[in-house]
Amino acid sequence: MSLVLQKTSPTGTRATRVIGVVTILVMAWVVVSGLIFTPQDVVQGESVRIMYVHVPSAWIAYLAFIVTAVASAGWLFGKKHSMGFDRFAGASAEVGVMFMAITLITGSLWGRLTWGEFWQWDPRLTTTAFLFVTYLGYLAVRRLEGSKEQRARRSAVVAMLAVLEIPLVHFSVVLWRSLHQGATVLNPSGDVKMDGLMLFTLFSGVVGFTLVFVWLVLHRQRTMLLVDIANSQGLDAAIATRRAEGVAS
Amino acid sequence: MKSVTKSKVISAVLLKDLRIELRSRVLTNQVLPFAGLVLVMFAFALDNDDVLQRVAGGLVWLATLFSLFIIVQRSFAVDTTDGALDSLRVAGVDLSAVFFGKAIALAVKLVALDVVLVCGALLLYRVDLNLNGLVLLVTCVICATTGLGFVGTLYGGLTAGAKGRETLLPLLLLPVVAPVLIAATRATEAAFGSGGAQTSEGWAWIGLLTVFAAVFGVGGSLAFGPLIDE
Amino acid sequence: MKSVTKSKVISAVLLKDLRIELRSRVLTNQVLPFAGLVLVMFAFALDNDDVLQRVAGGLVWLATLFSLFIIVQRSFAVDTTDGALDSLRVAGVDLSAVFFGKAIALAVKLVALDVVLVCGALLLYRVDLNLNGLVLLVTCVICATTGLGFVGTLYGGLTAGAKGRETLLPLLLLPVVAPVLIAATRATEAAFGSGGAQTSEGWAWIGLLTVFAAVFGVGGSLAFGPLIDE
Amino acid sequence: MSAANGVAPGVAHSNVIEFADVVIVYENFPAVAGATFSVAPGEIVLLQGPNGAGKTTLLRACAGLLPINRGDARVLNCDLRLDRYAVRTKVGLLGHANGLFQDLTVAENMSFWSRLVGASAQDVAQAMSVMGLADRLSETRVANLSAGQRRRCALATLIVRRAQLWLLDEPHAGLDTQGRDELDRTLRSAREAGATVVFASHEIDRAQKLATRCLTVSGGVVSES
Amino acid sequence: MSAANGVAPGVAHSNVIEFADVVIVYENFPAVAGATFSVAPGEIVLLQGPNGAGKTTLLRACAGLLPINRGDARVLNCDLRLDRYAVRTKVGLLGHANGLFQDLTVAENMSFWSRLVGASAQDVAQAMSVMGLADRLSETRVANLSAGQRRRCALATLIVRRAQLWLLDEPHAGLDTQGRDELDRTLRSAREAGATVVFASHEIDRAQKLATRCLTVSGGVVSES
Ligand code: HEM
Ligand SMILES: Nc1ncnc2c1ncn2[C@@H]1O[C@H](COP(=O)(O)OP(=O)(O)OP(=O)(O)O)[C@@H](O)[C@H]1O
Ligand SMILES: Nc1ncnc2c1ncn2[C@@H]1O[C@H](COP(=O)(O)OP(=O)(O)OP(=O)(O)O)[C@@H](O)[C@H]1O
Ligand SMILES: [Mg+2]
Ligand SMILES: [Mg+2]
Repeated sequence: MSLVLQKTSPTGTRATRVIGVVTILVMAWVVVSGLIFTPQDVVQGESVRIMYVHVPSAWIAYLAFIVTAVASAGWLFGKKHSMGFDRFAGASAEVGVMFMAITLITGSLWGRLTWGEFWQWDPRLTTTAFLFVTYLGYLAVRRLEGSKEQRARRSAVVAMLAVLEIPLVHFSVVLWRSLHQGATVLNPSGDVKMDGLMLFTLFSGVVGFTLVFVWLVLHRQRTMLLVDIANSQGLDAAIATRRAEGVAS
Repeated sequence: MKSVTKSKVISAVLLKDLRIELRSRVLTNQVLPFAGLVLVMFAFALDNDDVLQRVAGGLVWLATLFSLFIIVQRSFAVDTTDGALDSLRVAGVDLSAVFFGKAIALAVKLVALDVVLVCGALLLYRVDLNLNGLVLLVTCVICATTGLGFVGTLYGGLTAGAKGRETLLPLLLLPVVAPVLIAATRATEAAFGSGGAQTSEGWAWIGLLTVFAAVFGVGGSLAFGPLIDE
Repeated sequence: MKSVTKSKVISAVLLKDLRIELRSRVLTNQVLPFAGLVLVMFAFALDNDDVLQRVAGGLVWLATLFSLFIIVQRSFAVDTTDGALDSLRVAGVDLSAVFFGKAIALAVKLVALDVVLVCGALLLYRVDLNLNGLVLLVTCVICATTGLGFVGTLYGGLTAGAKGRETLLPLLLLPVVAPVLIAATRATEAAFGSGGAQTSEGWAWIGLLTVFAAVFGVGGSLAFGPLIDE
Repeated sequence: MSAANGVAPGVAHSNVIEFADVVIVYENFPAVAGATFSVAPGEIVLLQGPNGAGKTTLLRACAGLLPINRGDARVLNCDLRLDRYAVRTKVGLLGHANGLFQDLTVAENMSFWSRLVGASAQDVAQAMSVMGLADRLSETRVANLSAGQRRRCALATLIVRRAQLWLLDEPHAGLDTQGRDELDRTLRSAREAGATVVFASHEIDRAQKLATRCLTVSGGVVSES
Repeated sequence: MSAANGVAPGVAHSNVIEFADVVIVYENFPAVAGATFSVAPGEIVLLQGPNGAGKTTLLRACAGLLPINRGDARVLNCDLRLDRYAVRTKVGLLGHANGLFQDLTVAENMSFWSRLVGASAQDVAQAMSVMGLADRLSETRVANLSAGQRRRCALATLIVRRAQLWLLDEPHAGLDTQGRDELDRTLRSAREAGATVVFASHEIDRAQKLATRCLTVSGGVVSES
């Protein structure tokens, strides 16, 4: 057992190292371009630069939750119920919650600058908060007592239902008249009204955040695997103690 | 053992849940006064017909939501106290049928509650209701309670199995039922004509409620079994 | 058997109730989100700073009241599920000490809840609070929760004894706690300065709350024993 | 054990339990329908009889938990018709339920009940070791115990009470053989210390060996057997 | 009883239960720590052992209620590691709890459970009369039954299941002597009809008479005895 642990103990591989380097490069470009190269907004002034964090983090949170749902489906409907899917689902949800938190924080900072308030009871904001809470609930479900199998089954179901909230968040601006920015980029008609460099920087941000996401998930699911292995080693000792109880009496 | 048809299981579970409610009267003696209080309190606190009419729809559904928590908890407490849920699992019955049975029972209770609440709101808040509005309102109540019945049963099942889980129910249920709350509120406002809303606006919301109910009906019937299995 | 002093019983019961709460986290995981929901939903439903500020005080106490029901029920459910209440009765301990122990535990939980609720209301409803208001508010919370602790424990005991009674709790409790609801709401409104209310007006209501707490403290300590004895 | 646990010398001659034609009604069903029996100090009395005979009802009545609808009932010189409360400081009851708090550990349950009855820490430790609850189990939440372990914990809370009259409802149920032997020993030594024991049981063989006298309950009536 | 209740002829040679080195963990306590045993069709197997040995855990695992953490477990030709659900239509479990609805009467409980498993009205009536629940008791709410009567009701719901594998956790506890005899008769006749029985018990004498084979559980391990 300890052999297995040693062989698998580093959480990085050559691939993750490459991803890490690329991530750093892309993010560096986003920082430089976002803070220096891109112009101010006519209406919003300097505060528009928050967008390069706010919007990608929101989208990558969506992406993370979708990955969670897909991995959950993989576990649930796969013949072998491979635990790898479950670990990916969990890792992706954790990273997604982090990105969602970044969206909420940057959003409220931005709101303070544009609306003068950190928070408004606006549909987009409220639904985003609900999405965040939903995935906190998902993580809580993962922490419930029970076997790995139970954990995987329960959380898979929750994940596949929770992902349905994303369209609600996305279309909330349309469903209710909202203070929040409507779909400027991902709008149905497809014509984007935005300065070319701003748009490029925004998409660089999306690419960079995606890479961050991939890097984090790969490492996180690896640590989860190691925890599982360590737990099963603890179990051997516990089994020995338990058997001794029987011999003693 | 003979195999049992799905509809037989549904009706057995439904009857059982309703009969227990009739015996223990949790809904009438415990939930209703509770929900009624919300309405009365507001009638007192905001002694202003304008505001009251505007919030009437929201209050009805807010009260429904609170009651949902209590009813769901109670509905599963009945099954878990003496290990009946374990027996159900071991009986090898089709758990999706159990899901539908419990969900329908829950929806029936919610409808009963909402009828009282809506009547209360009409009286206390002096809301006018025309025929179009009434049709919209009835549809809204049916769609919304069906959806709530499904989602309440699904998450109730998830949290009923083992210790420590029951405290998760509100956390899980809250964000999920929020859309129902909003949609049902808007539809009810349209039916009440609050703030000059048109009845026609309401029907769009009914669509959302229907989608919600359908999603959780299908999702629940598939997921309930695996979920209550610890 | 040695005789046990009253204070020892009080502290044992108090400790036990609080420890169970810490283990099961019903308050933090179940009641708080529930009460928080009342605040958030209303903020969402009545997106109007004026109205919100006016009802802020009422909402805090309404949420407290709802929570009271749940906490009381839970507090006695813990004692009745495995027959511990019977054991308590047969242990021959001074039941008025049990009453005080449970009532204090209940009040402590309510205070914890109200601190969160008041902070929530301050944030969500953008209420301003000056120092005078704060002193009034703290006094109000202490007096009101003490009173609610006494009356909740008394009626909880009454309804915990035998079957069928538990559904009676809200019915019995509602009219009795109505004065607390009103007095505490008015005092809180005065503290928040809602609708131009003066802080000084609030202190009159505090008097009422104190009388209420005293009456139910004395009444409860006398009546609790006979009541839980079926 | 100290003399305080025994029966005071002055009352040693009168009966510990004295029921005459007692009727106890639930809603409108008379579970006990005219029971007449008495128990002398220092006896270990077995109540045997079919399911639903009224054994549990009789035991709960002796503990002062149920109102007497008719007849005369005296327990430890307290008249149950006049005052069901006075008797409670002197009896210990183990019912079908265990009376434990599921969210607390065994040790916490023990310390709670022992504080209520003023038992010493030493007594608690002894009761727990007698019932095999020391070590790992003492830090386990009651909800995570096996059925028999829970029963042992309930018995331990009873032992620290050192009651004058022990009332036990199927005390052997759920215990393993070793636990049963331990329990029998405990009851016998309680008797030697001056206590009286009344218990209901369906383990007739073991119970008859333990008991000094057997009463048969049937249809709410008690008869000698 | 019809042939459908028995084991199909084709599989009669394979074991009903086949556990190999099974580990079952609660949180992080291995209640079953490497259990190996098998039960052949038509046996009546007794699980005996001290409190906390793991008997209840084993029975619940056989019913497909608990996940298996390690080892191989097959019950009625279903692999519990792959699918814990398939086995459930074929087994009947009586746990420590009764699985009854307190607010319903005995008859209502019976009709609920019998409808779920598709039992006939005649079977129900017979099970109720075997367990002595006909007449007055059938219209009584379960909450108003005595402990033994409740246990009888739980047994009656089990009898109508006519399972291929009966799993009983201390079935004798709470029953009076007559009820125990009746239960033993029922189990023997179920066996004659082709069913297999596994039960845990602390009434060693009676249980050993009933059983065709005894297994001892101790410290989460099973051994022949
Ligand atoms: C706490 C406050 C806020 C939250 C929770 C929030 C949340 C979100 C979310 C979830 C998205 C992704 C929407 C989607 O594509 O489905 C988003 C996008 C966006 N947000 Fe915010 N936001 C907040 C405040 C703001 C503010 C103050 C502004 C600017 C005035 C803003 C501007 C934008 C823009 C421009 C987009 C991209 C819209 C698109 O093209 O689809 N947000 N926000
Ligand atoms: N939910 C749980 N969580 C943690 N540990 C548990 C749980 N349930 C049981 N245990 C532990 O597992 C062990 C086996 O329990 P089990 O109920 O199987 O015993 P048993 O043989 O049925 O005992 P008994 O004769 O007392 O009924 C016990 O030591 C118990 O403390
Ligand atoms: N709460 C109640 N309401 C109405 N009837 C009751 C109630 N509790 C018990 N009974 C009835 O009273 C009778 C006696 O019950 P009791 O519990 O005293 O029996 P018991 O001798 O202890 O039986 P067992 O051996 O099954 O424990 C039973 O017939 C039962 O149906
Ligand atoms: Mg009994
Ligand atoms: Mg057991």
